[in-house]
Order: sequence, then structure tokens, then C-alpha cells
Amino acid sequence: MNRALPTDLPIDDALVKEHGLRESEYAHALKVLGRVPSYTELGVLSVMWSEHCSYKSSRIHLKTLPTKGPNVLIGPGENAGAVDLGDGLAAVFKMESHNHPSFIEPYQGAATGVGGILRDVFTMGARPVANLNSLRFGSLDLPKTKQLVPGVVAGIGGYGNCMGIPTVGGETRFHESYNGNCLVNAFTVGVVAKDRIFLGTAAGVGNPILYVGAATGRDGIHGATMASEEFGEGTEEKRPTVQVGDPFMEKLLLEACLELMQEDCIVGIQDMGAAGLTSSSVEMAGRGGSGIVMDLDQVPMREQGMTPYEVLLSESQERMLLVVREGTQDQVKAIFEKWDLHAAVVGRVTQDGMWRCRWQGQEVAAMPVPLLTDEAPAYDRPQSRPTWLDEAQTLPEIPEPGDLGAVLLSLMAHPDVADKSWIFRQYDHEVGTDTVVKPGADAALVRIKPGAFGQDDHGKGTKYLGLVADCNGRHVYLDPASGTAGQVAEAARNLACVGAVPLGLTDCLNFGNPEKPDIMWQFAQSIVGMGEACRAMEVPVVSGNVSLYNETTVGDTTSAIHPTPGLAMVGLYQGKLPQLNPTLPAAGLQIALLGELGAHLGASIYLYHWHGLERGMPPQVDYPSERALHTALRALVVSGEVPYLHDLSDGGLAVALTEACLGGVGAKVTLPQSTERKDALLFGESHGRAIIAFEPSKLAQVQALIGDVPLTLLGMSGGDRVVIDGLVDLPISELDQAWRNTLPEFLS
Amino acid sequence: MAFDVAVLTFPGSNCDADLRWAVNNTPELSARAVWHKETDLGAPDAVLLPGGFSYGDYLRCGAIARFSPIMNAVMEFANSGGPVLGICNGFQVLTEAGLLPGALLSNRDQKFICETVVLGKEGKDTAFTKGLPETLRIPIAHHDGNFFADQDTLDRLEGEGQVLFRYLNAQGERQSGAAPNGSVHDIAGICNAAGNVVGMMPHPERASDPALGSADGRALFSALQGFLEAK
Amino acid sequence: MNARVFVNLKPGVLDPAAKAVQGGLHSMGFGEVQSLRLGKVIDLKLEDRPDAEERLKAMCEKLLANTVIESYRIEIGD
Amino acid sequence: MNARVFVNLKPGVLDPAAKAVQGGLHSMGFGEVQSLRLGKVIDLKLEDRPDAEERLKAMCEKLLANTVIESYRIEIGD
Ligand SMILES: Nc1ncnc2c1ncn2[C@@H]1O[C@H](COP(=O)(O)OP(=O)(O)O)[C@@H](O)[C@H]1O
Ligand SMILES: [Mg+2]
Repeated sequence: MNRALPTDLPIDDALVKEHGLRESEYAHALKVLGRVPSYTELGVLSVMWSEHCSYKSSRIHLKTLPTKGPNVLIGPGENAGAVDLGDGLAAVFKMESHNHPSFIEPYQGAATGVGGILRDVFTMGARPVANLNSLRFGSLDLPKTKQLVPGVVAGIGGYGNCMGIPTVGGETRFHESYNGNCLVNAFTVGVVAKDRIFLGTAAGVGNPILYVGAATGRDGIHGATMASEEFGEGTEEKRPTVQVGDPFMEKLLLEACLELMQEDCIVGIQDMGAAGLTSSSVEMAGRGGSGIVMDLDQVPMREQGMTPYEVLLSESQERMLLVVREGTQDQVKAIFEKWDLHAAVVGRVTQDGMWRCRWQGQEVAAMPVPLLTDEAPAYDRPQSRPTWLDEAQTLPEIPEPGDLGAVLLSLMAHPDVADKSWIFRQYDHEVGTDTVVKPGADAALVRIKPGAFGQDDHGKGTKYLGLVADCNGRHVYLDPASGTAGQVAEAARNLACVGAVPLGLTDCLNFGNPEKPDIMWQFAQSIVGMGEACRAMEVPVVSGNVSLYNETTVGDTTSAIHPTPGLAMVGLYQGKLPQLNPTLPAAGLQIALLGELGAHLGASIYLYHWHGLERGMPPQVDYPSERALHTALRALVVSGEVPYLHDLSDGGLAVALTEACLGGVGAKVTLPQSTERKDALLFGESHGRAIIAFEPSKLAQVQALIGDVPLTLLGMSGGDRVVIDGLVDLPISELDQAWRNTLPEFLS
Repeated sequence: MAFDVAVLTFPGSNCDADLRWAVNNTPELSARAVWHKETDLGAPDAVLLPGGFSYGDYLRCGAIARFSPIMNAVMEFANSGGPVLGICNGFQVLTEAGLLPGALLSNRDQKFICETVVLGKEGKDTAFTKGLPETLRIPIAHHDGNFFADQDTLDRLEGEGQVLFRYLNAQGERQSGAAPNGSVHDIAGICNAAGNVVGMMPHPERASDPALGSADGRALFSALQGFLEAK
Repeated sequence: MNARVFVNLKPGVLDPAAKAVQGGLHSMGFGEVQSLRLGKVIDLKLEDRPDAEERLKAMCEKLLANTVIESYRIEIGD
Repeated sequence: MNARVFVNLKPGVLDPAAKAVQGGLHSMGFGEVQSLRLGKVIDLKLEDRPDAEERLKAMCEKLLANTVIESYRIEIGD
């Protein structure tokens, strides 16, 4: 059995604690193993039972999300989720966080985040067709932010651009709660013929296990446990654990894997992500209900003198693990050789349900697979509603500003609203020749070329993927349940603006320390809200990721980020290419509001930015009218009668209207009679609304297309000013400058 | 019989499929993928080098790809007067190979730039540029597209009509410094003295379909078709 | 006053560029190359100051080297 | 045998990267930097061969430097 290696440390309480295992967790391991674990095993337990790999605080909550539906092919649990696109095609997608590594080394942290999510998708046989990213930084005037943003953006671009996967959208927000803990969430979607999806399963006793890709170094050892710890003053020492990415190697891996997947060799395949060789082999055995034996000496190593502990826990990037059919090894190796990659047989599938590793002839680990997977600890952590919410959710007396134009101008320059082209100009968003709606719109639209994946659209027209990432942390902070529900609605609304029907969503749940009941309550409530909205809107959750412990300790105060359940939604549009314009295309168009007038002040960016208040309840979603609005928007897109649509979100009606004018064609509108406050009418963030513009002669057609959805005629396009009768009258040029200059000014 | 257009694939090329698609969308042109490890090009009518990050663009863009086995055949094809077009990384490979003068340095602001630019077409007629409109809207996407050449070379390029594309300002006017990447004389594309080897940083294949916002890039592929037909 | 700064990846940090260059040299027939490291060298011309060395160190820490993955060495000339 | 190769842009070739670094240093308060050049340094470990130097030169000419814009210098160690 396990014998001590010269490099092993004696197992004592201190070492167990250092590995992040609780007493009760360690006791459980002792009981199941019937002995003290070896040093190598302790390392493995530590990473497999870390929050990052085991989802021990979140598992019971995630189980409540709706994950099934007529379009779901693969739900959570695999490397990524998959939805049916019809005509034999599937979209495979997932979002993942790389927050902690990015804070420590922004370029490499963000780059390897992109690399990791790309592998999750092509592991399943899908060719990645687009990336999104969701970013959170601290205040823009902070020196640390000015260092992080360029690094993160260059890292995301550096990896995705080199791989040749377009980054077509995303969202970026700035808030002081992220000052010491930025968020970098990366999303990838791929397309595959639905009968060619590969899973991460180890099956078939005796089948060889192949390792392919970069050699293993000492990178990121304990990266997975690090991601589950709060940031503190001792963070610096952990720096060498940052991994460096090699997108060129990954491009070769991508092409080689996709080529190999054309053949009938692979039984199961999984990338090595967090906890590297350990988690990939354990999870494959877990899904296959099998065992695995690995000969760690066969693992290609980059450095001298590595120990089995290091080989197993390394997080070197650009590596894959494959189970192939016995007898096909040579064929597999030949395909990898073509791409200058070397595959090594490192083990076999067994039937004893054990995960075994050998090193120089000795067995250094032998643990039952379920101990590391299903039987990993899971907690129902205590929750309590934060007491400060009582006050925060009420709105105090707020003076109404005299000059609402000045408010608008200042909101346009707020970094959350301001032009993000400084960011997406650094991302290749055109490679692939399919990005038909580019960054800067409500959602991106990416074409799937007819026949590109062997599909036949049966005369229904070309397929387009609608893609959007959304999260308003302020709404969630002020009420996690309805705030999160609102984000689901908003994401679907953004898709509707490009005509797409939502098929599924993936999430990346960024929260603070779950051991604190306040935070755990935020988390649990957020999931309740997401579940409710997903059920109401019939959008299943097919994959996701949880990032906890997003907190910073400075002196003796610890502060958590705003709860940030990042969402990315994938939708389908099929038919004639929608003729949409990024801004109002011409003068003389009728501008109208779809949905209720709305005047919800609570939780708005206006309150925060102008009055310094994060107060009030976020706007609530009325599901039937929200869904009716989306149906109407999609009908308008399909009809081709409406050349401009834009949903209302941050900053409400006034900001949306200004955004419509940024192409140079102005607008002159009048708000309908209302008893509501003017600032609430202009800047309130009620859900369920969009503005549209169309030829006045088309009014009857528009009305016929939108059914019962309320339509308010606001005014006409034209001129070079944004005029909201009696309230705002500003030249577009001034608004445009405010909007355009913020990011370059702070970041260049 | 369609004309045979060889589109090379180096390890790290990522616009090869896009380029084949654009070629195949051109009447009478048929794209054929050629792997970098080949030594024989076959008998193509034209050779295209795609964009991407060959060998990760480590060391210098295009430096390692230039030594791919297939490149000997490309040099031979070029030296015998065959039409060769390098786009983006392909342009970098051609300069590294010495088939085109000058070099591509990192962008002025040290950032990757992806955006649609306005190009002015000028210079001598080539297989890829004959009959092109005066201005074209085509996207760029690169980190190292900052064209540099010494004064003598520049004088020659300018004097002999070897500057084929220049970055214009947003209004489509010539303006010194209009190049978003810092290129000397705002140069976006050039050809060799004989005019058969062309390199450009902008991606015509990404502007070869109205769905993508511009179809101006199609003109280059149509020009090639016209050139091959007239031959 | 002149100074030269060498910046190299720390040992153990993946160096994909070096790997690609070594592969390139091998395939070009330079099989004798057993290993290769790529680094940066920065030559600076500076105003003389008594605290020059200290300030150079600060430049390295802040900008010239990414100390998370790189190490640096300063050589002061004349 | 060890060798070190320095690769620098030739004088007269605009160096956008160096300009950016110098700009960065200035804006960080290091105004004493009067000029700055960025170069590459390549450390090689080679099999001993009698024609090592000649071959190193060939590596530089062919791959390590682009002699249109760069110059190189070889230092042979032991
Ligand atoms: N990090 C990013 N990467 C790519 N595109 C981004 C990023 N951040 C913002 N964008 C783009 O900028 C535009 C505006 O973003 P946002 O203000 O969040 O839009 P909305 O209010 O419609 O949700 C969107 O088209 C989005 O795709
Ligand atoms: Mg929107």
C-alpha cells in the first residue's frame, strides 16, 4: 500500500489544516480510508474537497435550478452544457471565473481564464465560435484599477485573438466593492453536430488513458484552494502559483482534438482545469462509475525533480486527458503528431472503483472514487438576512435635481454607461467572418454558415446565435432574489432585441465568504430568484460556475464584493438576416416606447451616481408582460419593419434614448402626462421596456405585430440634439464626448 | 474549370478557413488548403497566406513560419511571377521571407486593434488590386501592423507605385498619421517590384459579405478572378 | 549615466516563446541547441542622481519587470 | 557550451514599444529617463562543435534577428 516517499511530509494536524481540511472532513477521510492518507492523498483530498472543485457550499442550492427543457441536450455536470439548435446542431457553452489569478497577474490570469473555458467547450467536440467576458473592477480612478483593466483586457484579447475565436461581447462595470477583488468571467460557445458530442467519461475496463498537450510544470499548484480563500495581506507569497498560458499550444490542441473527434477512437475526454490531472481523472472515473490507475512517471514533465504530489496538483495549462478505445492508441498519436503534439499513455481504466496512482513502482495514492466526487463534503450553511437591508431597501427623501440635462450628461460619462470600445477594440471580434451584430449592441449575433457543421436547415434559413452577458450587481445587492430575477429578464430582453429566442443560460456566481450567514443568504436568495425567473421565462440553466470568498481584508475590516451572479444567455434566430442598426439610422422616424412608462427609482445608477445612494428595492419583473414584450420585439425584428430597437436598462429611458442618438441622428420626444417624478421617468430602471423607431407610415403594422404590449409614441428622430421636451436639450456631440472619453481618459 | 487557389495553413493560422470561404464565394475561384509541412504546392494559379498567429507569433510575427517546408515552393512560385497575397500574418510572413520589403513592428499604442478602417487604393495594377474602387472599408485586426521601411525603400515604394493601400481618415481623406497603428506613410499594403507579390494588413475576407457590414473586400478576389481569366 | 536591466522569466515559469523558437531552430537543422531562454534587455540613459540605483529598482518593480513571473538584474554603467 | 545573443532594433528604426515604456516611466514620475532602448537577449545552451560560432551566426541571420530592422551581437561563454 502507500509507502512514504522521501519528499513526503509527516501528516499531522497542522499539515491537515494547512490543506484547508476541516476536522470533520479529515475524520471522514480517515474513516473511509481506514488509515492515515499519504501526503499525496492529502493534497488530492485538499483540492478535490476545496470549494472550487466540490461546490460544497453551493451544491444543495444549485440543485434547485431548472436544468431541463425541451431544448436541453446536456445540463450541468459535464464540462459544459448543450442545447439543441435544430437540424442536427447543438450549441455548447459555459462561463467560468478567473478572479483571483487575474487580480494577482491580470494578463496571465485573464488569458488562462479564456484558455480554460475554451477547453471546456472543445473538449465536448464543439468548435468554439464566440467568446464573451464579464468584468468587474474597482473605482476607475484607483491606481490598481488602472493597472488591472489594461492587463485583463490585453490578456483576454491575447488568448482569444491568437486562438482565432471572436470575442463578440460582454459587460464591464466599476464599483468600489471590487477595489480589492476584481472579477473576470469568461464565456465560450461552440457548435457541434449533436450526435458528435463527447463526454468526460472513463469507461471500458482496460482502455488506455492518454495525456496530451503541454508538459506538466509546477504552475499553479494549489491554485484551486487559493481560489477558495479570501484575499489577505499574505496574498503576495502565493504569487508564483500563477500559471502562464500558451494560446498557440491550445490552438494546436483544438485543431488536433477536433480532427481526432472525426474518428471513432475517443471514449471520453476532459481538459485539465482546476486541480489538473487529479480532478480530470477523478471526475472521468466518477462519471463512468469506473476506476483508474495511473503511472505518474509517464506524465510528460517540464521540470526536474517533481514529486507525485506536484504532478497531480499542477495546474499547467493546455493539457487534455483522453480515454480511447484499446487498439487505437497509434491512430490517436499519429493525429496529435501531425499537429506537433505528443500523446503519452499514462494509465488505464479499471473496474475496482478506485483511483490509484503509481510512482517509481510504488502506489502513492489509492482512494475510492466516490470519496472524491459524490461523497465530497456538502454543507447547508447557515443563512441570515442582513439587518442593514431593512434600511437600504427603503428610499429616503430625495431632492429632484433642477437640471436633468446635467444629470444625463454625467450619467453618460459614468464608466458603467460609457463607451466600451476601448475594451472591445482590443478583441478580435471579426475572425470567423460570422459576427453580424458586433460588440456595442444589446446582444451579439453570430452566424452559423449554412452547411458549416454538416447541417441542412431544411429551407428554414440561416441560423444565428444571439449572445449576451448581463449582471447588475447593485440590483442584486439590494435584493438578491428579485435582483437576480431581473437579470434573467434583462438578458432575455437583450436577445429579443436581435430577434433571438433564448435557449439556455449559464452563470458564474461571484459572491463573498459563504461561511458568513449574510453572504450565504445573498447566495441562496440569488439562486431562488434565478430559479424563479428561469422557470417563468422557460430558460433552463445548462452550466455554470461558482466563485466564493471574493473578499478583501485590509487591516481588520473585511469587505465583500457586491453579489455578482453573472449570467450569459444563448438564443437562436433563424431566417433572413435581420436589418438592425446600431443607432437611429435616419431622421423622420417615429420613436416609441414599448412597455409601461415605468418610473422605478430604487437601486438605479442615477441614485447611486448623482445622489450617492445605493438604496431602494430593485425593479420587479412582471413575467407575463416581460415575455409579451420579448415576443413583440422578436416579431418586429423578423418583420424587418423596425430598423432600430434597444432595450432600457442602466440609466433608464434618457440613457437609452441618448444611446440611440450616438450615431449622429438626434431625437425630439415628449414624455406623456404623468404624476411621477421627472427624474424617475427619465432615469428609473423599470424592467419590461424598450424603445423602437420606424417609418411613421408603418404604425399600423407595428401595432399589429406587438399585440397587447403598450406602445407610447414619444416623438421623432432628427436634428443633432437630444431633446426631451422641457427636461433635456443637449447637442449629441456633447453627450457623445462624455460617453466616449471616460475609458480612454482613465486608461490611456 | 475553376482556378486553383492555394491557401496555406501554418500552425497557428486562424483565418485560413475564412479565406477559403471568401475565395470559394468568388465565381471561378476554388480554394485548396495546403498544409505547411508539404513541400509541393501543386500547380496553383495563385497562393494566399492567411492571417493568424503562426507559431504563436513568438519571437517575431511570421519569423518561424517563414521556414516552413512549404515556403520554398512559395518562393519559387513567387519568383516565377505567380500571384501571391499575404494578409495580416501572411503579410508578416512575406516580409520575413524577404519576398516583400520592410517589416511590421508593434502598433504605436502597443495594443491589439480590431476595427474597420477606410483604405485608399493606389499604386500599380496587380492581380489583386486592378480595378478596385478608390476607397474601401475593410477591417484590421492585429497587434503588429505598424509598417516600417528605411528611407530608400520608402522612396522606391512610393516612386514605383508599390504602395497599394493607405489608411485614410474616417472621412476617406488622406491625412498624415491616419494609420491607427502608426505605419510609416500610413501604409497598409504594398507589392514587390514585379507587382506579383502583395501584402496587406487589412482583412478583405472579413469584408466580403454585406452581412458583415462591408463587402468591399470582395473586389480583391474578383480582381484575381479577372486577372486569371485574362491570362 | 547609463544602466542596463535584464528581465527574465523566473525559473519554473512556462516560456512558450522559448519553446517555439527552439522548435524552429531544430526544424531548421540547428539540432545542437539544447535549451534556450528568451529575455529582455533594457538600456537606459539617465540623469545622474544620487539615488539612481534605488530609483532603477523602483522602475523595475513597477514597470519594467512583472515581478509575479519575472526577475530582473540591474547593471549600472557610466 | 553557452552563448548569449543580443538583438536590438537598428538605429533609425522607430521603436514603438520603447517609446511606450519611456512614456510610462515618465508618467510614473521617473523623469530622469532620457532615453531607452528595448532589446532581446537569447541565452542558448549548445552542444560543443568546432563551427559553433559560425552556426550561431547563421541562426541569427536566419531566425533570431530580422536583419532588415535588427542588429545582433553574439557573446560566447563556456
Ligand atoms: N468586456 C467586454 N467585452 C466585450 N464587449 C463589451 C465588454 N463590455 C461591454 N461590452 C459591449 O459594450 C456594449 C455595452 O455594454 P452594456 O452597457 O453592458 O450594454 P447593455 O446595457 O445593453 O447591457 C455591449 O454591446 C457589450 O457587448
Ligand atoms: Mg441592452
